[in-house]
Amino acid sequence: MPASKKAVVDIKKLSLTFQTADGPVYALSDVDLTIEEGDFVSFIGPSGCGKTTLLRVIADLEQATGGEISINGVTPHEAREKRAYGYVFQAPALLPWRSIERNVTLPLEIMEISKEERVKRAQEALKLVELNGFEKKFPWQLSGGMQQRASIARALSFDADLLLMDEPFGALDEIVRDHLNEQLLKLWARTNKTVAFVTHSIPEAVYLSSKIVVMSPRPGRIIDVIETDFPKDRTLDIRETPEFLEIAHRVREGLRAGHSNDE
Amino acid sequence: MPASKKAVVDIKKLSLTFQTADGPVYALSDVDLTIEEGDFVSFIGPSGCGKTTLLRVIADLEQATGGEISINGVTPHEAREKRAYGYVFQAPALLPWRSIERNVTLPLEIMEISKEERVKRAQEALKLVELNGFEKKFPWQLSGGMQQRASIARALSFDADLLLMDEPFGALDEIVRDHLNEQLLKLWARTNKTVAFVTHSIPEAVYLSSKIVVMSPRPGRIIDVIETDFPKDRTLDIRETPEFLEIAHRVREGLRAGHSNDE
Amino acid sequence: MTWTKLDKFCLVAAIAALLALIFPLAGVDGDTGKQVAFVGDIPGLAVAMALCVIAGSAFTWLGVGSVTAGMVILAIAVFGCWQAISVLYDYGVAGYAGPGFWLFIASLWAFVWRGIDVIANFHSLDRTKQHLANFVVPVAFGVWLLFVWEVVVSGFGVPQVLLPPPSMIGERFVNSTDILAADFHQTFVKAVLSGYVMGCGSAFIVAIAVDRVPFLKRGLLPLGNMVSALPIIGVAPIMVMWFGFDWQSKAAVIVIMTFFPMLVNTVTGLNAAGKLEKDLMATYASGYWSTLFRLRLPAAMPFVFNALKINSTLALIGAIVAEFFGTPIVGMGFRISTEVGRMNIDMVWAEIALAALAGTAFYGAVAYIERKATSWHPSFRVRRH
Amino acid sequence: MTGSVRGPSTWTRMMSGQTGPVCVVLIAILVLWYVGAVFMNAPTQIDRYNRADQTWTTGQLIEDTLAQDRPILPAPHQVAVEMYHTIFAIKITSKRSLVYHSWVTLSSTLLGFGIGTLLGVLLAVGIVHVMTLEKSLMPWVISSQTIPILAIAPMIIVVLGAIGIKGLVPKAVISTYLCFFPVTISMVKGLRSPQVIQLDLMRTYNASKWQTFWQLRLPSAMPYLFASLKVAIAISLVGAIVGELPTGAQAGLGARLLAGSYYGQTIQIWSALLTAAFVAAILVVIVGWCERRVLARMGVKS
Amino acid sequence: ADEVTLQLKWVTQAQFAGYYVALDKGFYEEADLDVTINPGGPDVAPPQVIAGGGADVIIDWMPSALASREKGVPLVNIAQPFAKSGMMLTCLKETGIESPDDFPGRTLGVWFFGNEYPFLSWMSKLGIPTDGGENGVTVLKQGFNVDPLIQKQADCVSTMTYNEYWQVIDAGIPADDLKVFKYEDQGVATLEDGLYVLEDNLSDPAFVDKMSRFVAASMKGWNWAKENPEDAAMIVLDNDMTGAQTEKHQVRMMTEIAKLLGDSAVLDEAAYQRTVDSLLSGGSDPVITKEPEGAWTHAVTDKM
Ligand SMILES: Nc1ncnc2c1ncn2[C@@H]1O[C@H](COP(=O)(O)OP(=O)(O)OP(=O)(O)O)[C@@H](O)[C@H]1O
Ligand SMILES: Nc1ncnc2c1ncn2[C@@H]1O[C@H](COP(=O)(O)OP(=O)(O)OP(=O)(O)O)[C@@H](O)[C@H]1O
Ligand SMILES: Cc1ncc(C[n+]2csc(CCO)c2C)c(N)n1
Ligand SMILES: [Mg+2]
Ligand SMILES: [Mg+2]
Repeated sequence: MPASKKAVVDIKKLSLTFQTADGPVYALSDVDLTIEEGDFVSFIGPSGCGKTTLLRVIADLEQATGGEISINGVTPHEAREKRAYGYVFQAPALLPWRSIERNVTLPLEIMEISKEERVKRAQEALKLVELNGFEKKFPWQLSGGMQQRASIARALSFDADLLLMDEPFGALDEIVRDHLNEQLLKLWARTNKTVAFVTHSIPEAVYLSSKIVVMSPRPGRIIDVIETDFPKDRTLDIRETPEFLEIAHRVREGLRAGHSNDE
Repeated sequence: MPASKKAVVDIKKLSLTFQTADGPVYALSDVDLTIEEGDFVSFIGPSGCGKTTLLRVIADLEQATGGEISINGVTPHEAREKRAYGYVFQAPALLPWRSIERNVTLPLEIMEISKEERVKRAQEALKLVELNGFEKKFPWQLSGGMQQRASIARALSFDADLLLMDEPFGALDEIVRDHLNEQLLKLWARTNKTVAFVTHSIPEAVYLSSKIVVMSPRPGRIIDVIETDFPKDRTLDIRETPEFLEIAHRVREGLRAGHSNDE
Repeated sequence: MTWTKLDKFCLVAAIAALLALIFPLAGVDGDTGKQVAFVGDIPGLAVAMALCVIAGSAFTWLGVGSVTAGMVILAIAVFGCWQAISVLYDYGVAGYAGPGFWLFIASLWAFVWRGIDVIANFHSLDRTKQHLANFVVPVAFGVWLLFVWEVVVSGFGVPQVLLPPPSMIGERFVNSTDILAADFHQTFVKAVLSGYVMGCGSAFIVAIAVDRVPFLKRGLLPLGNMVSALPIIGVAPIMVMWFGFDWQSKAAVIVIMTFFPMLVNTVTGLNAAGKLEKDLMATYASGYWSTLFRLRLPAAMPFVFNALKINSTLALIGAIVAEFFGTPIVGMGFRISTEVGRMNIDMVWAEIALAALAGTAFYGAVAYIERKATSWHPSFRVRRH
Repeated sequence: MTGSVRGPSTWTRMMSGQTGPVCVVLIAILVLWYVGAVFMNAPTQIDRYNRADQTWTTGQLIEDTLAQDRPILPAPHQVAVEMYHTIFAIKITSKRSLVYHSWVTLSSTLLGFGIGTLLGVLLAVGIVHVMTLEKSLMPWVISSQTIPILAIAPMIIVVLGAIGIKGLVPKAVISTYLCFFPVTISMVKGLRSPQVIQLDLMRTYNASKWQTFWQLRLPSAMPYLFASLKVAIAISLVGAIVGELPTGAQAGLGARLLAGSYYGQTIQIWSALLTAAFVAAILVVIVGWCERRVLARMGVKS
Repeated sequence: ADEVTLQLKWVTQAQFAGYYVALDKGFYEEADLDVTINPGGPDVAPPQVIAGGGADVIIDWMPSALASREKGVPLVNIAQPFAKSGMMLTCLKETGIESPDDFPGRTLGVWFFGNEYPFLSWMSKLGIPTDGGENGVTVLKQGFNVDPLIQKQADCVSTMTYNEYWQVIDAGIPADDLKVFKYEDQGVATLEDGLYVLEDNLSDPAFVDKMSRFVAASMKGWNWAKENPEDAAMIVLDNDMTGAQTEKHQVRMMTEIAKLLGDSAVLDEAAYQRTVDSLLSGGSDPVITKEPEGAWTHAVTDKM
């Protein structure tokens, strides 16, 4: 990688321990990672290994108990205040008193964007996740997958340079998922956004990423970082290439190693 | 299939319409389906097509607005009263004030099973989903995938003959998922349970099922029912067989047809 | 047909009515030494009792399935009530009611309960019908309570200075509308409304201030508990001393009474937003006020409305009680406290009835707004089961 | 020497706890109170000077306004002295002791609170489970609270007295009447607060109403219950005091209040009032402590 | 011993010293009576208590008792220990009120709860409307104390010679600065503290006998109290459960009460008639609408 590229996320020896009633839980330990501008980084690892926690540290929702972290050269706190990123949570987290459309326009309202602009952008984002026609429904009237898509639309609606996505497509069927994968890739290619993406699907990770981070469980550590060389405007076809299968294999091996580690 | 087999779920011309403030939503229409004893039926279909709704009708959590349905020859209501099934929801639905262990023992408590027995069964179930060691934690101290696994353990802890599972493995990584797939298959082979299983993963559907039901969206209809002939004690290897790939292909085509239908 | 399938309420009604025919209707007159009245002499009552026996046994077997059946039962009950009243007043049983009479009332009770039960469980997609049913139930129940009150008071011959019968209160109510209107204006329009708005409003603002400044939260909240516990009886004379005899002192009492429930509920509500939702707002670097208005206040609404509802009843009580401690010579509390001394207990109850009407309407208005404003809350979700 | 080093840390520790802020707010209130006392009592004091044809200075005025016999607003130290006398300096069995009167009031408060809470919860349970009760009873529960208690308290006492119930119980009945209501309203809300999916879960187990109640509805309602209990206990104290008036106000804080106000002894009113407030505050603190214990056992994140 | 429950009109104070003395000195016991004294208060309506069966005999003012009788509580006066009225209207001199002619346009504090009747009949006799108009008076429902006068919220307040008047004095307003109108002097006095029972009971000779013993013992108490005001005040203080009364005040009250007591407990028919006439003369809104019948009896006092 050319050294000229700007580091968006820079993590050094990061560790995080939760204090619980029955002793500490070591969620992250000694994590070193650099995410550069325009990177698409996937995090993959067994359930409970600390992926969400890592994303939350980047988003300044959790305080690391050791090590260093900087976002765009500043602390996560400052970055958050600058609204440097959009975050898709693992659960939809829609506000029950707002209709779908008003859930999507929520961040725009907070950022004080004009009414027409808000509605326009919400329309676009909802269309992208194929939820047009559901603007006026309330969250509890939607299926699980639809709720998750609404929350993706919400994160996309304001145009952050850094996207943090925690298993955004977990509750979606393969077709929609493929469709959204493609859309996300297009968006990434077009806008040079930086994406940090948690997934459990190995093909998805390989297909989308420029960098795959494989993690092992408790205490969460990075056991492998795999860079891929597919062009930004890749298509679904690459999934048949030997290169793809090879990387997928390497990821699977890493995961398996992490798991056996666990026992 | 031999005609002698008992029909566990028998659905005829079932339809369901939700009345919402801005007009009716046709969630299910003209669904015909028979699930026989010992069947493992997967439901697959685009997000929002009515899979959850169908499962809820079977579980007597939703009333059909048309058609007929019987479970073990009686109405869903009576079946529920006999505690005929275990249900895994799409969201974990753990009670926040109970520890993980006590969440798992909840149904056992309700069914008035003795204390030691409860703890024993909870231990077994938690072990099955690899959550031993987390008994005393509260739900918010667990990662998303771990919560989902706890909810699976809860449904397995009492030994219902019919299992209704709504995307139980959606939030899990591939390794754990494979592991749980295997465990579920073993359980099924051993106990001759009947399983209705919603998933978004085509390989998972094909690998697990004796019957795959492909649905199309609004109004949810069944567009294909595919029977597979793999033995009950199948292993992960079958995923390489041409038969497997062929079925997967057929499912994917069905899904795609359903989606284009949608536009 | 099994025993459990029998309609127990109708069974009770039938048995009670049958016994009512057997037991003596009325007691013995102290002066004449004779029984006051016999069922046999009163054809209307005899018919009503017989009807109760017949309908009771019929419906015990048939069950009360439909709304029509419920209506039939209620109609019989209404006829019975009418006969009971007429026996009391036209046949001189008032003050001398015997076991037969009370058994008959018990029979009617079972009927009414069963009838209301059927209508309460009535579901219809037709909105007007549903609304009608929802309206009829509490009204029927209330009318029944009034009937029981009337019958008990005159049946036992309770002295009117202890508890007048509703009929007398109603008469007084209708004949004193001008006094009632003046009192209502003084107490409700002037004192209650202003005190309520000031009390709830200031508590809401303080709650937000307290929430904003943790120092205040730790310093003020424990003391807030104490203010709320200041008994109105003690506060009212002081407020009269400070703010004079007119409505201002009543409003001040209301402010003190309503302040704490609102404060506690709002502060609790402001912390009711889920962790995930708070994180979401944090990712938008949403400022304090933005989070307050977009997340925390909406999430607090159920709690805020809870306080508004409790306060709507407290406010009226507060104003009336405060008027016991000095007022100009108008106002609901003034009237109540003077008319007790004058033994015009019917006027007292007319005022109490007015207070109940006004308070219930006030509460209903707040509850209506709550329903509109927090329709998303699970407690308002259409219940399908 | 060392004190100056340790000073700030004790200070910050105090300020981050509850004691510090409470003290600061208390001091602020005291200052306001003194200023208020001077201003409210000044007119009568000036009147008195004029009547005695006395010349006066501001300093003297302030001094005298804070030392009146029957001030409009007694100064804090006057109340404090009175409270000290009536609480600590007198045998607690004496009828001049506020401890004795507090105890009289407290006993009916607690009895009323106990019965009221029970009644409130039972009503809420009925309303949540029985449609007929919800539709017929709920509006009347609400109406019942719009009846001015002070107006019917004498009738309750007379009627109960007529059937031979006297002493503690009639007062507790009035407490009950006032305090069951917030409990009912909050509990109805709380018992209905479980998420739809959680109710569905219980349904899949075919849990009985009773089981759903114990395992789901009641735990979900706990925050609502405690919020209302804090209000209810304060209200039931008020109820007990109200109940003391129509019994001839023989003993209890209500009797002190009344006697004080009957003789225009503001200092006595205020000390009874503050004692009542202290008692209530302690009760609320106890409820709050129970709340924390219960919620901690329920694993709620602090 | 025969049980008797006495319901007082007001809280425990020297106004009722005779009864407490009789209890304390064992006069009731001597008469073979077991007497319970229930204090009253601002919320206690003695007629209601006796109608509800909470008392055998009550102390009430005659206007209130007669009004209750019209409302269906058949009260009968069996004895009248107080011969004179202690009621008065106390005004601040500085307001310039010299005589009742100065009342129009003023604000007057009045006790209600059945105690307003004497005031109302006085005003109707003077022809002054009480609706707050230009040439009428504005009436305030006065609380339990004299604060409205001290704080100048009212120009005059109602006081009793034995109680509230001294509170005004204690508040630092010398008697010279006050102008008082005694109801006795204005010729509108009505009978105060009398003993009343329910009419039905009087047909029972045993009850009449019990009451005559009770009245006799009570009068013995009153005579003792008249002679020993200090000791009587202490007895009252001992019986005050609130612990709020002061010795100074009660002794003074006892002395004033002594001036109101009659020579015997026998109701003076002339005084009764004066009260009734005054109550009937209320213009458009008289306190009682017709001449009461059987509202008093000498049966009890005759048997003493
Ligand atoms: N608030 C907390 N308190 C205590 N322990 C916590 C807390 N949050 C997370 N943990 C623990 O930290 C570990 C990492 O959790 P995390 O949510 O980051 O996992 P994850 O990798 O996102 O898993 P999944 O794929 O299942 O979502 C888990 O073992 C979990 O139990
Ligand atoms: N309570 C409700 N009120 C109104 N509409 C509803 C309700 N529940 C579900 N729907 C609608 O019914 C349709 C089917 O929903 P369902 O939850 O069954 O989908 P699903 O197949 O489970 O989707 P997913 O895979 O995303 O979970 C959706 O269009 C949804 O909007
Ligand atoms: C609320 C109220 N205020 C005044 C009185 C009048 N009153 C009747 S007896 C008595 C004793 C005199 O000290 C007084 C003042 C009352 N009954 N109730
Ligand atoms: Mg996670
Ligand atoms: Mg679903």
